[in-house]
Amino acid sequence: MPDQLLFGMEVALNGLMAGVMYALVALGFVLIFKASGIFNYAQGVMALFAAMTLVGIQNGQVPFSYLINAIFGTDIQYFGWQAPALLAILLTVVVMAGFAWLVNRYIFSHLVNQEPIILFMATIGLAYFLEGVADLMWGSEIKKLDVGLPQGINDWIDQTTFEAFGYGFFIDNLDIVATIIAALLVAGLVLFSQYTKQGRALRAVADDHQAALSVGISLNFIWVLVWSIAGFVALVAGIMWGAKSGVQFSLSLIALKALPVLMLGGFTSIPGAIVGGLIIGVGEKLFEFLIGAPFLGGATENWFAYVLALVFLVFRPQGLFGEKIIERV
Amino acid sequence: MPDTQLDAKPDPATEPATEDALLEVNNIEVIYNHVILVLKGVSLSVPKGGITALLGGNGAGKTTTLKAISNLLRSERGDVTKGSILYKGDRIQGLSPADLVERGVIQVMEGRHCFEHLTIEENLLTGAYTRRDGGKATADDLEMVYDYFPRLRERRKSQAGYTSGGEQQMCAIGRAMMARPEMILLDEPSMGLAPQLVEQIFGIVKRLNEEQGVTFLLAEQNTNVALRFAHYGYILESGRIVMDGPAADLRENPDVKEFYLGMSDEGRKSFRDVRSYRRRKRWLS
Amino acid sequence: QLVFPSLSYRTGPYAAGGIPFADGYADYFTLLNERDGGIGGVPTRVIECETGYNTEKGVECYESTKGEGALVYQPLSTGITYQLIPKTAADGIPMHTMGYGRTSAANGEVFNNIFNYPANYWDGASIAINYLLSENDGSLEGKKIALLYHNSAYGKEPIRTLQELSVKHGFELTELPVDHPGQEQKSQWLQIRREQPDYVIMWGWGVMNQVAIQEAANIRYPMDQFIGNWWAGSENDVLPVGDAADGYKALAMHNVGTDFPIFADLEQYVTGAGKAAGNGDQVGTVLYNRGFYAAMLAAEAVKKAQEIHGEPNITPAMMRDGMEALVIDEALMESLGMPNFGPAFTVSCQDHGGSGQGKVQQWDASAKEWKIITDWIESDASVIDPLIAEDSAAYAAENNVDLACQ
Amino acid sequence: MLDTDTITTPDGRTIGGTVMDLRNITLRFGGVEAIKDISFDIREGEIRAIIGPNGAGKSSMLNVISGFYVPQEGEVWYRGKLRPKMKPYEVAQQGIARTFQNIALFEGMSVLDNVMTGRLGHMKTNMLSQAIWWGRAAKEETENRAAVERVIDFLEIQAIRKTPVGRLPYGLKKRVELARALAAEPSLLLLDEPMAGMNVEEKEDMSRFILDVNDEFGTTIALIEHDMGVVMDLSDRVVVMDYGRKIGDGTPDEVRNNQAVIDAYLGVAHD
Amino acid sequence: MLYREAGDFKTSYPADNQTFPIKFDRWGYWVILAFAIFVVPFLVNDYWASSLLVPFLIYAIAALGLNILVGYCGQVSLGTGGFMAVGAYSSYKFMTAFPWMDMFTVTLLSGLVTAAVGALFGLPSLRIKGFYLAVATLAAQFFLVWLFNKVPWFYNYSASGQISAPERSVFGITVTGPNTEAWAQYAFSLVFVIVLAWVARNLTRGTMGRKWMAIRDMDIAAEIIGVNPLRAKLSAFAVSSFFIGVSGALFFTIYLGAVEVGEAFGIQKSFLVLFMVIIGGLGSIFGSFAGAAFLVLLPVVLKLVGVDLLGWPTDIVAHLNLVIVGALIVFFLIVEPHGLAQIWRVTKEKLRLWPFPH
Ligand SMILES: Nc1ncnc2c1ncn2[C@@H]1O[C@H](COP(=O)(O)OP(=O)(O)OP(=O)(O)O)[C@@H](O)[C@H]1O
Ligand SMILES: Nc1ncnc2c1ncn2[C@@H]1O[C@H](COP(=O)(O)OP(=O)(O)OP(=O)(O)O)[C@@H](O)[C@H]1O
Ligand SMILES: [Mg+2]
Ligand SMILES: [Mg+2]
Repeated sequence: MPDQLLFGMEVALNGLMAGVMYALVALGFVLIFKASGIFNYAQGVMALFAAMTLVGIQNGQVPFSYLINAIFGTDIQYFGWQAPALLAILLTVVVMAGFAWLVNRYIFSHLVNQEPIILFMATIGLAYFLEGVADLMWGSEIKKLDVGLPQGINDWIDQTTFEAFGYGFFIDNLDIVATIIAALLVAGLVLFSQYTKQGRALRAVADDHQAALSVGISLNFIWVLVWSIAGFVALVAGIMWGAKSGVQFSLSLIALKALPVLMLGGFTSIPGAIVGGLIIGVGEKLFEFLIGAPFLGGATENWFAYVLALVFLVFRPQGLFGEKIIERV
Repeated sequence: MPDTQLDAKPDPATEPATEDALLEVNNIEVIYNHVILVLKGVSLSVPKGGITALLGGNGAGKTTTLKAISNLLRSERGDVTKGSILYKGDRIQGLSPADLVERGVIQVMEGRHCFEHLTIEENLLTGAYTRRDGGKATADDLEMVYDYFPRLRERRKSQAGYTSGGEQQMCAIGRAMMARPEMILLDEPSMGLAPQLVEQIFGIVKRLNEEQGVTFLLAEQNTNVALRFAHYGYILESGRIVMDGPAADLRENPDVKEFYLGMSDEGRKSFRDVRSYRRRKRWLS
Repeated sequence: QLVFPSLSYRTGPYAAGGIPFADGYADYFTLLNERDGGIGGVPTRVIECETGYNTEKGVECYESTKGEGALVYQPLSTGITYQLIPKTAADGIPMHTMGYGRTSAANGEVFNNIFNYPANYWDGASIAINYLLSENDGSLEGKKIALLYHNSAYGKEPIRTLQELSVKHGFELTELPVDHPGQEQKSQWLQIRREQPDYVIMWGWGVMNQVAIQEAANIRYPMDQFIGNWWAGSENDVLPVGDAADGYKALAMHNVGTDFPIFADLEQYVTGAGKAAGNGDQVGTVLYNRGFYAAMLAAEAVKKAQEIHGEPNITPAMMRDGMEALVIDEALMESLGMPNFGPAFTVSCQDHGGSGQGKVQQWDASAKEWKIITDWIESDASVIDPLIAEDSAAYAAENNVDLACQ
Repeated sequence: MLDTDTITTPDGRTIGGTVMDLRNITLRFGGVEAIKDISFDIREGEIRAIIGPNGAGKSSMLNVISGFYVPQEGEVWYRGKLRPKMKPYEVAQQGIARTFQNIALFEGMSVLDNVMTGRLGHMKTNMLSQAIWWGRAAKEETENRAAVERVIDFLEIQAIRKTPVGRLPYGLKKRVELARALAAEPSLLLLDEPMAGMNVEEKEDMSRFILDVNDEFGTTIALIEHDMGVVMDLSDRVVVMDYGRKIGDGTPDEVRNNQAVIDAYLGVAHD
Repeated sequence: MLYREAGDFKTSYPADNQTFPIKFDRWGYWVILAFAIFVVPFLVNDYWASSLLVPFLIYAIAALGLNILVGYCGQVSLGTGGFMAVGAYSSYKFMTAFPWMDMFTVTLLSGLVTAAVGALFGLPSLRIKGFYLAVATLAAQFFLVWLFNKVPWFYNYSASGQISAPERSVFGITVTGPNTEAWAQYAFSLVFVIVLAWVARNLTRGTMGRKWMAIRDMDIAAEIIGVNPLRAKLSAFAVSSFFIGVSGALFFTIYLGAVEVGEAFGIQKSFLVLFMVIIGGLGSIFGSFAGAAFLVLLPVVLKLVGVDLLGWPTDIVAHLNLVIVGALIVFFLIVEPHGLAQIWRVTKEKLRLWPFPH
């Protein structure tokens, strides 16, 4: 049935777009993993925190106002100004860099040379902490995020495909924007990590903290740098997802959508995050379209993404583009 | 006793800095994990432009001493609890290893520690991380390292994790050379190297020392070679310095001869003929 | 003191819904204390306990508050409700699950101390269909209706009812589950776009709602053919979507806005006096009013209990009797300063489900407010009652429940 | 055909027939040919040294013997039988134990536990019995503990029995590794640079242990070592490798005077 | 001077091998055990049982199980929630299909079913390692939850997909259902905890445990010295899942009495148990208990202090709770990366040396 084919194409295209959205989150994980071997559980919460901060700054919200009011019996909530989107984004980037500095100073500089699982644990602690702070700082109600990104069906594609196939494809404008931004981010990050001295240092650190120290690489510098970049990536992801669903707690759960992407693409590969995202996006959407919804009662995407990644891993245990796991004695 | 607090200008009255001592370790104590006392008051001084050897059996504390100097100890949950370490008269205990490299002190760690996932060449290039003298100089030095270790040139595109033990050792030493340091702390450079290469490496050490004035502090089990190339030696046992002296003197010391050089009065014994396991060292009695 | 535990959630994934409800619930009792000195002269006390919508914390909250003389529980979570049904039965404390929880608890013979008046999920499903029937001149024959639901116990509740109704009215039902939390609904909405159902009914909660409304706007699905249940019809769900949400409809089990005399009192005694719960900025929102309404029903039940037992300091058991004898009519609501706030209904030993009526509200994006667009709509008892009987009988059999009301 | 005759070494020791025969082994990693068509054998009860410059393929050879690398070409004959494709643990169960060049101890466990892992092949109680720690399991544990204690005594590491191996200095780790291999009571013991990082005194001790194992239990030993003194003194026969090729094979004296070996490896003739 | 091994000589290998080599510890252990068995049941009320003790005990079992897998065998798993669900749903099916079956049997059978499922999902561990494996186990987590949500047979076709535990008893004492006495709930869980902790201890100190630890510390070396990695890993998955299955069953039958799979056994549960294991200490039985206690009790204590004592608004307390728990996790890690168990060990080591510092 040609209709079915067209629908399938539309689903696949949207899958690609969804994949890009997942990849945006996965990128943050990759960066930090690449630079320190830390599996950063807090990445999702960082996205939430960044988005909340952005909205808070835009709306001129007083940080910790609720706490302050509860303690001092005051009634303050807003500064009374509205910051333009771009300025707010810049300020948020600064906040995220500050956050990176704090994280390094108070957590990871004390945990040099520890096993990966312990570093992972520390990020869990960080996630708890940040989640609490984010809520205390900006409140846990839903916030609308508006930085002027277009949303909704892209008419041009709808028209063109309608004329060509007799069925107009749906592509969300927001997804198109996300794709462009993701492409830029990935290109930049790839250049950075492959062709700069810092990029090489980053990979060295991930391999062996102590040896990196011994050749004079400053872990503090590398980590602050990388966490800042990861914070920036988190902000981008937060903006994209926040525009879709408003800014609230669940934003932190997008991390779960990024994990299969991460594992498929390889924990250490920036292009892997994109390719993995695309494969996962298309895979899960097509599966839902062809098998999930008609035969299994739907809502299969969550587990299917993981199963798909698992299947890939059985053949390539380091993911598609991950660094080969060195097995030697 | 002075504490570990960082203060740049030591009190000259209590800590006399020898004119030509590049590095001075004064009576340090090291504790791991807050409980395990490993170094019990180690003092040594490394003259500028010299090769100083640190000798001693397994677990004597050689590695620990070197790590205390290069400040890598912190990342092993070890602490210098007493004493001071001076480099060019400055206290360096509070500095990060990276700062030290910038100041010209670099350590080649025991057990190679190459970056597994990086290629040999990338490994060498990370050695030049702190350098600011441009790509040309780095490229030249890379060539120099390859000239010293032709084997590395052959394997330059291989991931370090997949090279043989000896190749990794060369890589680690080459990497440190890339930093153009003033002082290299070498931890067991000969370990796992073929005899020819051991000679070569010490030859390189000597050349670097003579031609470029690099100062060396090397911890070494291969006493024979070490004492041949070093100017001065310290012998460390269970966290204490038990003997020190110019290398030539140490070579003649009967104990050193027996325990470290494997010579008895009749010349070298065969490993087959060693019969008793436990002998007493005179300095312990 | 009359103790009313409030198992609230001001944190976690559903905080946005939990906050206004908890505020409204607390503010009503504060109002009673401030204005009337309590109920029947006995001051009230609300013990708030944070559950984060998490069943384990729910249990902890229940256990830690039940000893304080708790009169009635209002857990605001279907999961916690299921948890507490056997526990409250054993402890003899009534529970009020207003428009959520276990639907068959409407059968008071089996669920003797669980109350879910004024309406339950199955009523909701039926109300939605009845509304659509009225829109389509009484016939849905051949129409396509999609149900977009939260893939959990809560979201699955209306399925049986809608299936029965689809047989009865001849419409075609498509079920579209959305997994928690529901931030990614591309597949579902592409399917809606392909199949172009005439109506989409949504059983959502939390972030799922605004994502769905956003996606509906993205594919230009006509908003007035998109109807949420009463947990998918608050300001939280539509505000983030902005103007595109204009025209979205939702069920309502009570009235919206602050246009009632009682809100003047509230301003005077509570919010104005700085005694409001939370930030105090939720007054008049849909979920605030729901919490407020729930508190009002609880307070009226207390009055009833005091009246029946002639004892101002009532026990949970008396509270249960009060709830079972509750009569809410227009005159009463009028006297409370809440005219036409909710439906009129009476509770009996057999029937804990209330009138089963609801309204339909519609979002006006330019005014940023919900507008009620219908009068009270009845649910289809002929379909629902047998379902309730069946489900409660199964529960009774499984748990050896002795029927009450004999 | 396997050689079952015994031969006598120049210093008067008798060694038995062939235990392991490696025939035309070639091992490649992508483009790198680590071992090129090498054949040699190991005889019952001998100490067989493998020497060669760094990267010659010595460790790879050991890995082939212990089944960790599967050569692309060539055959491994063990005790008269062509060895089929085997997993490393199956090879270990045939009585081949080894130590590693880069110490491969179980860092999270105590010395005692590490050495006990050497006995895994000797411990057979099922999981249920272990779970209730009654009868068989407890008894077996005690018996094997006794065997392990003998090895510990033998290697003089009693004092560090309960220390986590992560904390040990390099040389002691090597010794613990040897203990683990010995605990398995292997018939063929493979040692990869057992004396790297030791001073002469410790090398003497280590030599003593190796000779005693060889003498007392008749264990066949294949050993890689860079210290020519040790190799020449201990071994009965020596294989020399360079760039994956075999460039010499014979008694220490033969090898020492082989010009190819001198050029490729020794540099100067060792006396 | 109390805390010494001096004078406490071991004359046989079994004696040297015992769990608590130091007399003082041994005594402490027996006292605590006696207190838990003979005193606590007479003191507990509903609140203590359902809010603190029972969840603590049940999570301790799950943590023990996961610790076997992660701490001893080194296979990081995030499928715990899913496996607990298997335990819970099997116990539900056993209870409803065979109403005569006693609860001990039901719980053990549920554990066995989970063990089988766990071993099945453990298969990829042969190829996949480290964090890749951790993420891969999420496939099990999501798939199992989806399955129990989707297939009505598992929840006996009830309208909403919730399952509720009917009343069952052991030796005439009701242990499930609303009419259970607090002490019965507690005692029933305690029996499992004691037995399983003992089993875990036995397994980890013997051959099995050494195989697991060898795989954990260096799987290649382990294989070369003769450990069959397939059997070691799968046995770890099976044993671990058995524990987790038992805890899942108890979680449903004894503790909550009614569960909905997505809510009770979602991904959060997987993380929670993993946190317990890591905070408590990987590869430590004591650590499993310490971790479970930390994450079950601390939030309650903080809540009590914040809300009941200080009278702060519940939401601020809830947020602060997150902040404090997070900060404490980080703090402990910095003080001692190997968990509460290690802090405890080091303290003891210091105590042994006391009053001489080194
Ligand atoms: N991270 C650590 N934690 C605890 N103890 C340690 C640690 N590192 C080393 N030690 C202990 O410190 C002592 C000295 O070790 P060190 O590595 O300095 O010896 P070494 O002289 O370098 O020996 P080798 O020649 O074997 O390398 C040893 O007894 C060792 O057990
Ligand atoms: N798994 C592998 N993948 C790729 N190359 C490998 C691998 N293992 C070994 N090699 C290469 O094969 C060659 C031989 O290595 P091997 O480790 O056997 O050397 P070796 O003789 O033991 O040297 P050394 O004395 O330095 O330990 C080296 O060049 C090494 O880089
Ligand atoms: Mg050392
Ligand atoms: Mg080698």
